[in-house]
Amino acid sequence: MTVDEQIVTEAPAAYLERYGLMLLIRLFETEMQRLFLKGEVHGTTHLSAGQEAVPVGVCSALAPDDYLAGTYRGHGHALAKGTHPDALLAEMLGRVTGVCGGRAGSMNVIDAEHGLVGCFGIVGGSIAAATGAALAAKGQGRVAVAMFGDGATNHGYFHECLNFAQVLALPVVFVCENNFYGEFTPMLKVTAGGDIAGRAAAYGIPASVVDGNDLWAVREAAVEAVARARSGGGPTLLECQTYRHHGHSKADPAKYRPPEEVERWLARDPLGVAKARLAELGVSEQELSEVEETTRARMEQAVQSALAAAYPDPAGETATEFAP
Amino acid sequence: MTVDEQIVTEAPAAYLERYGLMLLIRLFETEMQRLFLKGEVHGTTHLSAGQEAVPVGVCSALAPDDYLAGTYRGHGHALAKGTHPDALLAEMLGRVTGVCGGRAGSMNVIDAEHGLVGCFGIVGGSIAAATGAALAAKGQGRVAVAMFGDGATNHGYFHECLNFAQVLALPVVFVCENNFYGEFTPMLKVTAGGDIAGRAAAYGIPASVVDGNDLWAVREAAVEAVARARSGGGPTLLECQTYRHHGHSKADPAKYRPPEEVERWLARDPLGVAKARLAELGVSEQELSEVEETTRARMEQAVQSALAAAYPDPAGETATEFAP
Amino acid sequence: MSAGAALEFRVAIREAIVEEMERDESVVFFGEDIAAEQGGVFAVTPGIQERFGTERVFDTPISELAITGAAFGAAVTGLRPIIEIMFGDFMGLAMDSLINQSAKYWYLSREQRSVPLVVRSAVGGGGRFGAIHSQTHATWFQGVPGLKIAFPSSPAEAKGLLKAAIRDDNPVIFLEHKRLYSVKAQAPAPGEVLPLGQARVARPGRDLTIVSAGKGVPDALEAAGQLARDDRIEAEVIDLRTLRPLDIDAVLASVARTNRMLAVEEGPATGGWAAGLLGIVAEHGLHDLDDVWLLSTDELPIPYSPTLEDAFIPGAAAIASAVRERAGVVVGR
Amino acid sequence: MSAGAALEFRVAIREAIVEEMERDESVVFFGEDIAAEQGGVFAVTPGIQERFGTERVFDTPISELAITGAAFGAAVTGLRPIIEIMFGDFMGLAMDSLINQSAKYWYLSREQRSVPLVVRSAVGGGGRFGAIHSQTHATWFQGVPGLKIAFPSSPAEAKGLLKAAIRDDNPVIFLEHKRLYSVKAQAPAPGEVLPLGQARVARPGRDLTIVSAGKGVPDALEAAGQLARDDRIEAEVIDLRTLRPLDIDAVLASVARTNRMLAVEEGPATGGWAAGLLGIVAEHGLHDLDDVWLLSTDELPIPYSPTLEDAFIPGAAAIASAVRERAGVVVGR
Ligand SMILES: Cc1ncc(C[n+]2csc(CCOP(=O)(O)OP(=O)(O)O)c2C)c(N)n1
Ligand SMILES: Cc1ncc(C[n+]2csc(CCOP(=O)(O)OP(=O)(O)O)c2C)c(N)n1
Ligand SMILES: [Mg+2]
Ligand SMILES: [Mg+2]
Repeated sequence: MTVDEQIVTEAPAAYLERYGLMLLIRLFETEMQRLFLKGEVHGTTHLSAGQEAVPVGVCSALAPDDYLAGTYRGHGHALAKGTHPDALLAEMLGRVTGVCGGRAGSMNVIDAEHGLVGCFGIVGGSIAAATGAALAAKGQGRVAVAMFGDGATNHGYFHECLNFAQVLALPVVFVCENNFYGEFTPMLKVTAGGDIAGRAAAYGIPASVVDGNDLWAVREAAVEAVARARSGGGPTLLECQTYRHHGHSKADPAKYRPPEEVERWLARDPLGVAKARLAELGVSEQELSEVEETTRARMEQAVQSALAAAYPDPAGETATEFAP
Repeated sequence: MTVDEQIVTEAPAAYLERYGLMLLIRLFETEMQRLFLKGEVHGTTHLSAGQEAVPVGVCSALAPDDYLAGTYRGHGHALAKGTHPDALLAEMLGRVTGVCGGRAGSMNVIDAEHGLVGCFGIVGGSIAAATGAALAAKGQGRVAVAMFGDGATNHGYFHECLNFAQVLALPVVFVCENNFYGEFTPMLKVTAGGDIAGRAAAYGIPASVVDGNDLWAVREAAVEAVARARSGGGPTLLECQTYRHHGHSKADPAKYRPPEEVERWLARDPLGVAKARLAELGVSEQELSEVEETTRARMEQAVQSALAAAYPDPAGETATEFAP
Repeated sequence: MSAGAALEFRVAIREAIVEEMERDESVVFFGEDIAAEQGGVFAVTPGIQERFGTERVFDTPISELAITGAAFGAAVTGLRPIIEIMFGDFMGLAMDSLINQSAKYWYLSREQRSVPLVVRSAVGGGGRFGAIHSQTHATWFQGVPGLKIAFPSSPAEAKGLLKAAIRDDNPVIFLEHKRLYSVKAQAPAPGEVLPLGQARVARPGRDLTIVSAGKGVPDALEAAGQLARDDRIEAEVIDLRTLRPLDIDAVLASVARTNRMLAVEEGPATGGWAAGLLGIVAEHGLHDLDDVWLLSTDELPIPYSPTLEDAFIPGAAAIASAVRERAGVVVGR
Repeated sequence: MSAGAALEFRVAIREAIVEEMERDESVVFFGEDIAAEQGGVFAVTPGIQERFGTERVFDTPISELAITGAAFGAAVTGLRPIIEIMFGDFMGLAMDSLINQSAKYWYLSREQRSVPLVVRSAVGGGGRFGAIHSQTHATWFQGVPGLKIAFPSSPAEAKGLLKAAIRDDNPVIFLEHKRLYSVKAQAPAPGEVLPLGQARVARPGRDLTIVSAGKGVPDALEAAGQLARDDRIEAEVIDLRTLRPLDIDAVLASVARTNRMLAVEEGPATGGWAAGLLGIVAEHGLHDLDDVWLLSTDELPIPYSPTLEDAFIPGAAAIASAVRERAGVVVGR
């Protein structure tokens, strides 16, 4: 079966489930914002609302034991890879039931059980982590994926790792979530050449520009790239164009973005795009609302359980500097 | 006058002088090797014999107060930019009359008076130094040049600085001396895509592949690139293909290079290429030998004066950690 | 410090940059998102680009190697760059050019050129930013000859030290503790420039010497106040101001009076500046010493969760009780 | 150390790698020019690729960020990488992933995964390599919790410590002093693995304690021999072996016997490990101490010229005279 056939012959139910996952991410981000304002989320946090189709589409192409390295804007990365929303939210709230016991927080989540190598707070760090995971993955029949932003493509990590991965023909997929801003700075202002996918040519790596707000498009590109990686064909770069609905982090009202631009992107909300497509595929209103209801309930349950959990007791912590 | 006209209408005498400079570099490297074996040069040293046309051609396109950042394989870079052979050789021998008083040695020569920002021992360091010098040069009507090897194009410094320079439209020329090896490792083995000039496209930077053993070709490309930089047109990448006659450093017999390859390149020795061309241009045997004689004498004088100089006296050193 | 209106720490930084850019045309300022309307993620530098234009103040790509390397190259060819490496935690990425180019140039060139360069970063924990946005990079660089490291403790100190750093002809690593940004306190006298490499007695006292830097100084002062009030212990507080060069003489002079010294560092004891300071003090002043000790953090990364982070970082209460426990009986009255 | 044939330091390193690669399939080895026929610029690892194949041993591009980052990623997903960052001076380029990824993973992940990783580099001066190929990067990393730092002093120590480092489940920075590579000395007992974090008494003595690591240890031993012979001073020499964790107990135990301590570091006093060691010893053992001091380098980059470099680096003669000058009258007989 070719990649196209795989995508096309898949039952709509699979996409309905993925839509549910996208919605879960959206609801998670909404809760994060609400809880931040309530003082329950600490420090800072980077929301990915608007970008959900990318991690969900990419992870839909992965096996559970494939590896993913995400970023500080990583709630969607973790949820899409299989991290339990309860454990993720508890981590954000600094609770002892968090996936890292509250030690890591929003920017540094690690969930090895679900193949989440980590979320990395250093721009470009995820690229290196996935490149390394691909070294191990090669002998394990697995694939590693790096998620990173447009801003990261100007970083030394990007260049060195793409070259390194191609030279060694590593099973890795480089997924750029191009949301057209790095913090407050427009991508075009700091990205010479203005073309992210085009940079792959420097390394002889195949690349494509993907509609990052279209779950189907992302999945299709990812399935192809993952198949190439798994079969020894080496790395691929996917530039998934998308948009964040919120500012860069909690403190940023994102006033630097032209209102028309924001509106244009809001009109192509990945959830709306997916809903319309599901309808076209014959998924009923009722099927949709059922999934939405389940997802809402799941999120509600995550909030309750995270809020009910205790903070870690410093006196009871048994942390050691070194592994034995 | 266009660049081509400038090149073509220039009197052969100017090229004869440049030939003399190339020969000076060659003789310098020969002396370095001899003196190394005699124990007068310490630690290690990286010879540039075979690559002389690149720095000479490039620096012929620069004004004396333009900036050059070279590498640990930098004797040719320094001499081409105007460093006195006596002061350079004395530095190599660790003598107090060295251009840095013997403190810097072969890999770290600095000669600010002649616009040599420095020779940098970290691969890629010269790229950053020239990019920074270009920031200052912009307001001074000057141009900055970075010299670096093929191996350096896999480094984060290369990527970050080319992007940075293009974004800011800096007056800088990036000159890659592609000698097809980084230490003992063939360039193609570690350079994905296999094409160095081609990497410039990732940044929208104009680039060309240049015959680095042909002084005329290098000069022509450099004149054009320098003119672009000086007139606000931003950076250029020149890939000058050349070959080192010796191993990577003093300890390396370079057995990893196929003999046919070595022979092919030796047959295109840049000195031989230049000599033949000068003859074509009507320069007489006698004119050539005169220049050769003068150059030999100049080098001989450098050796004598460097060997006669004292070593720095640690007790007499007045070094301070900080500038006042 | 003369009297003046209350000055916010972040504004003190901004004023220092603005004043020095006005004073000297060769001062330029660049970094990630520093020129954008917000003026950086801690809103320290809004309005500076508007004032000095895009040639002198500009945003860069996310490229710590290029930023630091370019700053070096510019500094040795006529400019005086101030750069921001947003969080101190990112300084590993910026290290190579600083240690192998900037720090060594003055010496290696046999004084042909100096390297007037300032690298500002936000450092320190307590902000719930987690392990990779809370470190203090001072100790990574403290052993590198040719670098200066300044770590101000108040708005007035920040302004005076940053002005000095910008005027200094050497590369200066400038640490801004993120929990100081919103502190408001007395402004310095107009035009005041503080010396780099000279510690100050932030509070005189006869019973012991508490040495710290950055956020540790206000914490130590608060602790000293508590100790004076509750325990009748008079602690002298020394603000190091720079961690390189270290003003050992000032510390030795204090210890010669008090005979006891506590060094407070927001960082681990092993490889920290505080232990090194104790060592050099012991080398030169052993016979003045009745006791020396450290208050530092666990040998672990900085945790995110509020309960863990609060327990992790030594604040005023921890300093006061460290003094009480180890020296209370001996020096208390 | 049991008897055995003479072993060259570089061969000791090679043997450790080979033996551990044979013992454990998950050990891989990569870096710049390490697999090429020469086996790296110091000819340490020739033949290893031939033996274990190109999947487990390979040359990389000149990409310190990628090498270190990839080693981290591989280490947390099932491999046990040994990487070479050729010269310690280049470790600034490799720092970010080591401190922000490898060092913190065990803690941040709440012990989900450890990071079995070794980073080998050639360090130290005396080879006429100049300021940017002669540094010792230990102090840049010493303050980073989660990293171990090993610094062997002899062929046998190198082999035993490197085997331990490869078996260790934590990231270990491994320093190879370039002036030790050609040293030949007794081989260790077959299969010997030395503990990380445990100093050793390299020479017992009652009059003072000299603490060092790496090349400083043979220098201190030579100095101790001279002092015993010429001055009847019996110095105890402690080989720290690891600079993180620091075996303070071993040093304190020695100092409790000798009451005097000299720490010898090939690096500057400010921000160095030796000063920090003195500080921690002073904190815990002040009342055992009659004297403590440092022998370190000038606060300058390492010079190239032979006359300057020889004067710069503290060798056996400098150690012996440092002891004579400061302690000769007191402890000499
Ligand atoms: C090496 C590094 N430099 C700077 C930062 C600060 N920072 C965090 S996110 C960010 C913008 C990243 O932009 P992009 O890669 O486009 O990702 P996005 O946030 O848009 O998802 C910056 C500069 C960082 N975390 N790491
Ligand atoms: C960052 C860094 N990594 C590694 C080295 C060691 N090294 C010195 S020269 C060299 C090869 C460089 O190759 P290339 O860039 O092609 O320049 P060439 O020596 O061929 O002129 C290497 C790996 C270094 N000096 N700096
Ligand atoms: Mg972005
Ligand atoms: Mg080369």
